[in-house]
Amino acid sequence: MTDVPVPISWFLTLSAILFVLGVAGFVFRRSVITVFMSIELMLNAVNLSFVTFSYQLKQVNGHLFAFFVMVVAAAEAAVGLAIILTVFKNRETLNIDDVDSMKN
Amino acid sequence: MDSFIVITLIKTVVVFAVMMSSLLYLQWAERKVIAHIQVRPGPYRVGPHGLFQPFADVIKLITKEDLIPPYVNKPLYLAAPFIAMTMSLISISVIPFGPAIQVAGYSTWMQLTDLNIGVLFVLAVASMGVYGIALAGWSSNNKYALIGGLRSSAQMISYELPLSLTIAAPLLISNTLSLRELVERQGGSVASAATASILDWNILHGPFPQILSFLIFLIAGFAETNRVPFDLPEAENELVAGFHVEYSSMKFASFFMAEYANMITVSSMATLLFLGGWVAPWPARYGSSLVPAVIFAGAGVVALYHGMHPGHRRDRRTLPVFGVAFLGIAAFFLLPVVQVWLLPSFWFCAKTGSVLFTFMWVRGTLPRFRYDQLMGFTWKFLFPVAVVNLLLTGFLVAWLG
Amino acid sequence: MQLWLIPLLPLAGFLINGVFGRRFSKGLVNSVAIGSVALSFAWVLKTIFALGALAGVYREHYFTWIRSGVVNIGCDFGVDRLTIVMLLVVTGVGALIHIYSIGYMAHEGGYYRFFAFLNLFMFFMLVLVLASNYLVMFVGWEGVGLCSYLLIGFYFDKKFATDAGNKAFIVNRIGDFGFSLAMFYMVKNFGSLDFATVFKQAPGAPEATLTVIGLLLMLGACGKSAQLPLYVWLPDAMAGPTPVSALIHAATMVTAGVYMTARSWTIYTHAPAAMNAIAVIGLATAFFAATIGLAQNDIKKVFAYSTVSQLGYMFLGVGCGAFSAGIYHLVTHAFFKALLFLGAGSVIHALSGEQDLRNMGGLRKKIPWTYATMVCAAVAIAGLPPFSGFFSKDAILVAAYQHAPWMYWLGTLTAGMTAFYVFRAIFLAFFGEYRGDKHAHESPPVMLIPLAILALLSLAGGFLFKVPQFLAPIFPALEAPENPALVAISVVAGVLGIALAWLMYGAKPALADSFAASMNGLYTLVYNKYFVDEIYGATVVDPLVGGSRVVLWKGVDAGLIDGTANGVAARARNLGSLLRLMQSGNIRSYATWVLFGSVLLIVAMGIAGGLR
Amino acid sequence: MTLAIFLIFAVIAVVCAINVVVQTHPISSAISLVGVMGSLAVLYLQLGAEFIAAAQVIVYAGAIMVLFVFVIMLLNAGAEVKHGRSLTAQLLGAPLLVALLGLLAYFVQRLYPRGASVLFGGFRHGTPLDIGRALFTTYLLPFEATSILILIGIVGAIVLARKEMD
Repeated sequence: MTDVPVPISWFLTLSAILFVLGVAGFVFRRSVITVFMSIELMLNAVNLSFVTFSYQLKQVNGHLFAFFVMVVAAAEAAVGLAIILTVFKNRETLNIDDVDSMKN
Repeated sequence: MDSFIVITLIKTVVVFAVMMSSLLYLQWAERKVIAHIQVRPGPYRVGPHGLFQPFADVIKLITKEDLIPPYVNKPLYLAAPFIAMTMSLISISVIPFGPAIQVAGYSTWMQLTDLNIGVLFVLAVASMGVYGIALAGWSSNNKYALIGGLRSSAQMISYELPLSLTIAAPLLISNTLSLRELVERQGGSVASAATASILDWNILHGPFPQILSFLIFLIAGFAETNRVPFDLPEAENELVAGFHVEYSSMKFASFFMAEYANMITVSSMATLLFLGGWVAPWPARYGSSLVPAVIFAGAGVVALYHGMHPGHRRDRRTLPVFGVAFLGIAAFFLLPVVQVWLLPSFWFCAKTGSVLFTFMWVRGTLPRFRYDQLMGFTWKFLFPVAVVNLLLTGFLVAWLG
Repeated sequence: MQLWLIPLLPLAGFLINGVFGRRFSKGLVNSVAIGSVALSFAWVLKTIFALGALAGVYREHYFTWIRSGVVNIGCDFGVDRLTIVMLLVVTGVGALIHIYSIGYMAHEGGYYRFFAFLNLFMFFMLVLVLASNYLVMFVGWEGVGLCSYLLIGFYFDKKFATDAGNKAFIVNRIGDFGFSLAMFYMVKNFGSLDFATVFKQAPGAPEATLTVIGLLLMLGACGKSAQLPLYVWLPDAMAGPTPVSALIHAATMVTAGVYMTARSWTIYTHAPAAMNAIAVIGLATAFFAATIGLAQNDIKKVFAYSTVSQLGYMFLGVGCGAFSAGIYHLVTHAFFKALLFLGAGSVIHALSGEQDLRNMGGLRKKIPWTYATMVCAAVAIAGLPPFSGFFSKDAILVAAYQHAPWMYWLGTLTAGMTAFYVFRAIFLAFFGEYRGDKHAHESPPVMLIPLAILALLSLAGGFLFKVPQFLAPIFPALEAPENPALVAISVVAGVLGIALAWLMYGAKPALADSFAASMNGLYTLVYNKYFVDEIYGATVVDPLVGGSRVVLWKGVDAGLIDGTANGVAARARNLGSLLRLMQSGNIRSYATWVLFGSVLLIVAMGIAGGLR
Repeated sequence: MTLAIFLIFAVIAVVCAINVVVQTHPISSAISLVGVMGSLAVLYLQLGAEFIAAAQVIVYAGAIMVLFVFVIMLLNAGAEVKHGRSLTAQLLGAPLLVALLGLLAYFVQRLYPRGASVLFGGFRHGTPLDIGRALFTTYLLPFEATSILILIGIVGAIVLARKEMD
């Protein structure tokens, strides 16, 4: 059985779709945690395009960028979740529309 | 190409069968070992020396009523045990049991597949195993289960760090991520087969023997597999058990099968990382190839002797059978044809088995940790020690290696 | 020879007392303040002896202050004979008054503050005197103004005191304005403010220019030396402590105008018009103030108007070209007027704050020393020979006669009035029977000793210090033939004044009241100082204040400036309230806006990238 | 083969991603997101990014998402409540999303003609060796910077989440 190649544009399109879905999650969801996960989804989509470019350009740099994105995502997740915990502790809500004022 | 697929399928079936049966009998073996530690015969009724006990258990568990509590999150409740099970079984697919062998003219490895990131793969799968526990605890819609799930998953996450760090140290020495190459660097390669000895194993290999690393790995492994002394989920009486308190029958059992599978994984990882995989303790020309035959022969002789003087009535029939079987196996091990591919797997199984025996031994010996002690132990002791060990290793490798 | 040491010693005193004085004991404050002044006095003497027979100008250059374009102004001091006279007066009288202040201020609050300001004043006054160019002089000029403001308002918890301080400061501003204009004009014409340069070029300059400069300088002098029409601040300045009145508002600061005019004699000699103006103003001031002095009941007010009047004399002298005579009178006046004030202070101190002559009387026996010293001062100012006032005043009058006879006659009349009001004060205070209710007690020796010294000086100063001869090398000689007749007339005028005073206030006091009653209108007019303050208030102050309030504040400030600022802010706020609709605080809408922006960005990039 | 695997896992990824968005319960979204990450890891392998694939599973699926699940369990977050309005999001959201997707797809199609294509094994330099070499030579500074960043993240998280010491 011969191996059928996949156009690079498909990978990028997939990445675009995932990204847009992430944005949709961000825009339309009300649960803070879901919104946060949508951000992670966007990051993943970007990573995919990074790796794809890396493949196309036959360079390893894209991988490194993806790696850094992961690291940053890890730190961001730690801090973000801590913030979510604090917000929940203070306001007893996870609805993002209720968290619309600086003051408590 | 087609032969590749066929061989892979065969290997898969074989490995799966071996895995499952070893899972079954690991339970039996554990009960026996603990029984003997506590000076009692242990399973004895079902079959000779309770050899058929595992099947009885399986039948019992399958035929028990499988009840699903109300108000559980059904899909996750059902998915959790299988996630745990799958994640524990997958990692066996990258573990090499022996070198390349010739079967009917086809050359293949005694390994399902070799990834050049095998170690990372195992780590990844192990880390995915957390989901089974967390989801089980959460989806049971029961606060004890929830808290237990939190406890266990936190424990697994925490102990993953020292585990990874201690894995990194021997990798620095062996300078590869592929499990097979890992073993070859420890003397498993064809070239060094003649001279390979215990000194080539990472646990004793220079420039920095990884004994400390090995111990930390074992301890973290205990915690990763929720084993004694870190088996908080089993603490029915003080903590109302753990994440699986709402599970019953086969689902309940699958968690334990996952646990034992993880045990096997950890043991084989320890074997591969530190104990030189299938490499014999000393070169074959000094008679290391005779060791299995001797062992089995000895076992056979002992069995026959006890058959002559039986402690129980049934032993008069069974023990001679065992003795003959053992002697047959000993003779089998002496055949040069089979030695090529049987010896390595023997050594591998022997090492893994000894590590597993350590698991049981510890279980029979040590009491249980308190939770805060458990967490403090990893964060305040294991983690720093592992970091220091890693730094030392890296420094020495860069300096001397 | 370290001229800078002279002013810097008082400055050091000021700094020490000003910073640490609050924690110092009174003794320490005294030693610091008086020590610094005494030291600088000593240094002045040393300098004088070191300079020996000083014919020209000795100058010291310290550093270049301003260099811009043609203007190159250095901070440098200079000493010539005129300076020496001023230095002696300032430091000597200053030291005496410092000592006197120990006793006078003993029971006052803000002790260290008083002495610190006094030292600061000494510093600025010495800078003014030592300055060798107009700008440094102006520094001292402004500085003494500041100190005078600070010291007039020394009792800052009393409204009239602070008002008086503000009045002095504001009125002086007018004069300083003239001074600065004069300096600009000098820079414009001479390209320098240095005395030497200016005076070297002055003869060659067109007379109009010199006249303008002279008049402007005169305006400054009028402000500082309380001449018409800017004299109004000086009487009110008596709100300050009496030593301040003596030192600043009688002896030293107010004479700065005279000093400056004399210093600029080169300019004036080439601008006769300006000189005439000075002479007229001086004479007018002298006469005018004397008339007011006739009817004052506050002892310090009397001497204040007397000061104005005497300053007018000095201006008359300077204006008549008798610069040396002006300076001569300056010196003697410093002696006897300081003495008068200090004596008045002693009286006030004795009566613990009483200043109204009508509540005094018969103090001759209660405070004999004060009485004696004040009589000395009185005879000196009355111009009786052979006391100091006689010499200087007659020198001026003679010069005035040279200039214009009518000036002489008016001056003589003024001299008579001077004698009258001074002795009126003496008789009211020390003769007759005591009309007050307070217990009178003699002042402590620390106050009496300066009084005694000043008394000696005012008696003998005339023939002790031959100022005109000393200053002869500097100023152009004024050929004034000795004219015994003129001298005799002026002396007679003084005697008449004294006699009249004795008649009206010593012998039969009732006469004064009937006299005042008979010419009621005139008396009221004089008593109320010709309503000058009221006139100024009506003509200058009120329009200014009103105009400021209506036009500048309401109109320009509130309307224009604030209007503009607030208008801008309001526009911004309106715009912001539009944009605020986006800032709903709702994270999802923010995200939507970000999305919007990114879509725009992608489109833009696509277009830029040429993707159609 | 490559195409088949790509299609399978692409479909899985998209479906899981849609699930992330539409699921009302956070934990379902989390699990779906794990699915997305897993399938993306497979695609990374296809693209020859072995290390990144492993890191994806270990870091993202194994650590970050576990953290999410952890927090969800900790807060015992239920299905999200529907109240709360964002008119902007309601009105502009959908069309903007469609526009964004359309634009991206359009540009991708324009920029990448059929010629360029992915074949498994077409790129073999994604091994840990290459990554490590680049990481510790070319990208050393960013690497150290990220380590500092993580340290700061740890401290920040602890400070934020610790219970008030009073």
